[in-house]
Amino acid sequence: MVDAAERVVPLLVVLPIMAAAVVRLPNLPGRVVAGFSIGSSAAMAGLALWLLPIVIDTPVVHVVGGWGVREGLVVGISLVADGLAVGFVALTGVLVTTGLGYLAASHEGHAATDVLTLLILAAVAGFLLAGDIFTMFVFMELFGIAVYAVTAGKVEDPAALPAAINVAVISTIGAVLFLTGVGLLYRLTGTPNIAQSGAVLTDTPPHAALAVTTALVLGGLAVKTGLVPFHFAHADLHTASWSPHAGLLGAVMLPIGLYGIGRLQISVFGGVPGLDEAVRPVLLVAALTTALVGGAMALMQDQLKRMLAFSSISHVGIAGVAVAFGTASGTAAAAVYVVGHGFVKVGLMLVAGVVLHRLGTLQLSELAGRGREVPVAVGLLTVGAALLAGMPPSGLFAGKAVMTGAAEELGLGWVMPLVYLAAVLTGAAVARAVSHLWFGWPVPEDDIGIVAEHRPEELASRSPRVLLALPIALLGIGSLLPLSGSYLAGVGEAAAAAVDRELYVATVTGGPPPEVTASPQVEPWTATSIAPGVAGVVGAAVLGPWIAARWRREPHLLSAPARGLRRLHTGLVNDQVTWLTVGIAGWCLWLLVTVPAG
Amino acid sequence: MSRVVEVLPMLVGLWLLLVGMYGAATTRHLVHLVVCVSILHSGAWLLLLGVGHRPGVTAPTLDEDVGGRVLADPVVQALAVTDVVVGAAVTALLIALTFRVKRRFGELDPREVHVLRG
Amino acid sequence: MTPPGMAATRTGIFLVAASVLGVALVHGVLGLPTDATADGPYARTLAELAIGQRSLNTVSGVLFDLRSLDTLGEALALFAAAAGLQVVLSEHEGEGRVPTPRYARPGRTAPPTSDAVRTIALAFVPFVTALALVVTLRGHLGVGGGLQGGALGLAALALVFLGGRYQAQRRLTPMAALDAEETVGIGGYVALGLAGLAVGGSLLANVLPLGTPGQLLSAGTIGVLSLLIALEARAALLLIVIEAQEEPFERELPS
Amino acid sequence: MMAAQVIVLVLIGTVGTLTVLTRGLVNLWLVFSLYGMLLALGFLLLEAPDAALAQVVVSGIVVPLLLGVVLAEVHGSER
Repeated sequence: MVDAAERVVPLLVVLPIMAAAVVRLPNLPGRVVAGFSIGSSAAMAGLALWLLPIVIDTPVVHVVGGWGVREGLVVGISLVADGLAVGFVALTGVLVTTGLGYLAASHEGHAATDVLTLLILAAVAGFLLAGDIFTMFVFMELFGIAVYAVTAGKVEDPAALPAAINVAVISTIGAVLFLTGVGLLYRLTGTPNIAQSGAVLTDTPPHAALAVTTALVLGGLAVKTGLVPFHFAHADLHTASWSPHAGLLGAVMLPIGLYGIGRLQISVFGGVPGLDEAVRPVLLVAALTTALVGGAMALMQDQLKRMLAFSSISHVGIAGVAVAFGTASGTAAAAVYVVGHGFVKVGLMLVAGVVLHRLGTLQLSELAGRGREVPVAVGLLTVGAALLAGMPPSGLFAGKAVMTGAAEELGLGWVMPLVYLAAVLTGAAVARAVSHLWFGWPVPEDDIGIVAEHRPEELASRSPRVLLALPIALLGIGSLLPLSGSYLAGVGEAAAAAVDRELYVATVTGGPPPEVTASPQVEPWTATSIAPGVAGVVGAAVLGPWIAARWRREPHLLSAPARGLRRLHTGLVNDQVTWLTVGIAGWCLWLLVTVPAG
Repeated sequence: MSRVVEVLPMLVGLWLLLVGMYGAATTRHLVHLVVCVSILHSGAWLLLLGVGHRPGVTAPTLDEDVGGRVLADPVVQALAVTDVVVGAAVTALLIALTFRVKRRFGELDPREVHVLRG
Repeated sequence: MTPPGMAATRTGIFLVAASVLGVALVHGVLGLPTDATADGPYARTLAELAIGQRSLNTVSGVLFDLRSLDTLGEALALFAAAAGLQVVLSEHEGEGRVPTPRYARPGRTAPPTSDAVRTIALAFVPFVTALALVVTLRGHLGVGGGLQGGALGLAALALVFLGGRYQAQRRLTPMAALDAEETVGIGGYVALGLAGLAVGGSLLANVLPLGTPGQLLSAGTIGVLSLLIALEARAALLLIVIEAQEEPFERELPS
Repeated sequence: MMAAQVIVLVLIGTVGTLTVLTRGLVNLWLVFSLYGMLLALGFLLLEAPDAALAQVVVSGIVVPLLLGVVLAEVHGSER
């Protein structure tokens, strides 16, 4: 079983690549392209799901090219399949399959869109499984390019071009910063293997070079994650991208940056005394700010997809708070949260796509009252609002419930009210949209936000049923998955293994496995967890319509700080690069100051 | 001083990164922006080669046997080779996108084409 | 939209942040331990193993054998960039409004080329083509390999273009053939990788006979992978360049 | 060798800076092509002939070609 599993691991990366190469053939009929793409990504998701229960017990390593360990040195590229990585690959596979299904049913996109989507899938799998930091970089660069290439190919949308260019710039700078950090790390440890460099660094005294290296590696990943102040270009890209990709970006692309941060922080830098304590506060503050800024921005949007884009940024920030804890229960909370959010966000983006297909616009000011033409979509948005706000038993509820316990373990209980607030803001944003859509309350002229959008030339009077069936299924899975006890137990085991640096090193370098550490109790149903969950939903249900109603009467409701925050989002590449520089300088400065000099 | 010479490739690489970022932060022309991105990208290659370089090493591309010489690190060089080609693809892609901006907006000033605000 | 004075403020903010970043980075680089893994064991081991694989060019050995997965990933970045722009082209062709490029119009060449440039450029075409092949196929023996060879393959066609023969360049590079070339490059690489998995038990294992060091036919899969990467790189770069060449003429269409 | 390295590296830094500070398109094309060639020379002096070859091909052919097309076009339309 383990032997077969070992051979399946590389297929997770290679299968979508092979499919992309085949689909790239010229003049294939559209149906063949769609069928082949959907089939391969479904097969890949199936393989990952088959692998998952095996690797949760014992992580499996596949060494590419057969270049195993020579005299204690890991020579080749290891692909490390542990519960967390494979679980994330499976999530990506399922969501990409759904997204491809939506593209096929709605006749959006081109053959190249499918090719690039498969490449995104392969890149994500490669990034998640990579046990080698150079390989991580390569696949990170690949998914960066695939993501903006797919958006650049959306020729009918005037917003897609500048968004793609901006992301290309930001993404390249992020990759170069990461690569710089990776180069310095290689110079420091002499190996690109994650486990081995972690072993080399264990118990070495920290020094300035190590502090800067850490800041560049983790900061570069933070650029990919879209933590404040690196989020500007991401919000634009989500707005301009195809509907399923907009969902996938929030569900998977941003969170894999968090995975990278967590993985490298624990496995590489975790053993350096004092470094962990220095990294956690900066990550916590960045993530918390991201959660709140994203929530506030979502609430103020006039365009549905951009609203959901900022909502993604906010929720990734929330998951980032849990990653910043660095503990097994924090990691478990982040995993549950990301899975829950992933299903819900892709579902909601697909609903937005249906609204665009049927009504020809996503601008709330033009949609006021027209929601009655698409009652099912509005119903799904309502459910989505409640889910985003944290309705039990959804993953967004369960994740925050587990996170509460994790925060209290560390004496960080104060972050939870802010986390709940951020979630309520994102729920209220969608509830506000629903109010405008259904009750027809007008949205005043907006003098800050200018969101160009594409209008489909022909409106589908009746979108194919599958278009709404997909989001219904996704929202259903996202809300009901945490009811499964074995799912939660599995996440707990996977999280315990993921934070166990000795286990990771032993798995990769072939040393004796350490004693199995106890898995954290992943139990969202506690006496104190239900109340804030329900309160969040009620809060969003009150706040959203209240703002929608007041906005109608007092067009200049936005306070000066809120207007200022919106004005910062200029969509101008100069500003975005400046913010990026400020952010990465902040990361470097903080780590240089706080890491004890050895 | 010899220390500075030893790490000079890395320092120049970092300088190029910063200079390229300055260009990107102040640019008024998308073609100029593409060139700046290309320059900051090339900073990373120089840094990588600097990481693998030490005084007195020989190129790891041999026609003959090693013969006891100390080689420059082939791993970072391999990464640099691939990244140079990827850099070309990114530059080319960005230039092509720039053309499409010109067609759609009739402008190549980033201030005229930022359509997503607030 | 941008208030006056904002650009100056932004530049100021940038300069402060960049100074902080610059000081931190220099501090970090100068703080690298001097003895840090001088000719580290990893690099040395990989170089030795590459030579053991009959790849005297250790960089090619790393690229196409020891760390061949990374090379696949980077080649896919080219593949992705080309596929992204392909959308635009296919749209034009599908709608039957392929514009007449200015290069292709009678009496026009752009960029403007003198006769001398044209002659020299065209004279170099066979030479560069041969060089591309040599560089690709001898990657395990000396400087070069598939990536450089592929880029040189593009260069040969670029010379046809610079020689003012845009039509000839396009005839030599039908889009469908380039698409297929990409499929062969990436698909072949993955197929060989899977063969390694089936025969040798691990992805991209070098399962072909290694041969004698210094021979053209040696080093097992290294040469084959190098050739496949050359095909992929050539096709992808060509597609991107053609896209860029096509683009400007759109604007000249009577609207 | 050492001296050559230092000189070329300093030149790379200088010409790179010049390129960023250049705003006219024709000058940009010239300076950037020079920069690419210098970079290739720098790679060669850093004992990385493979990277140098890749860089020569890219900066000697691919990038000038692309920028040349831009130049021809933008100039044609602005004249």
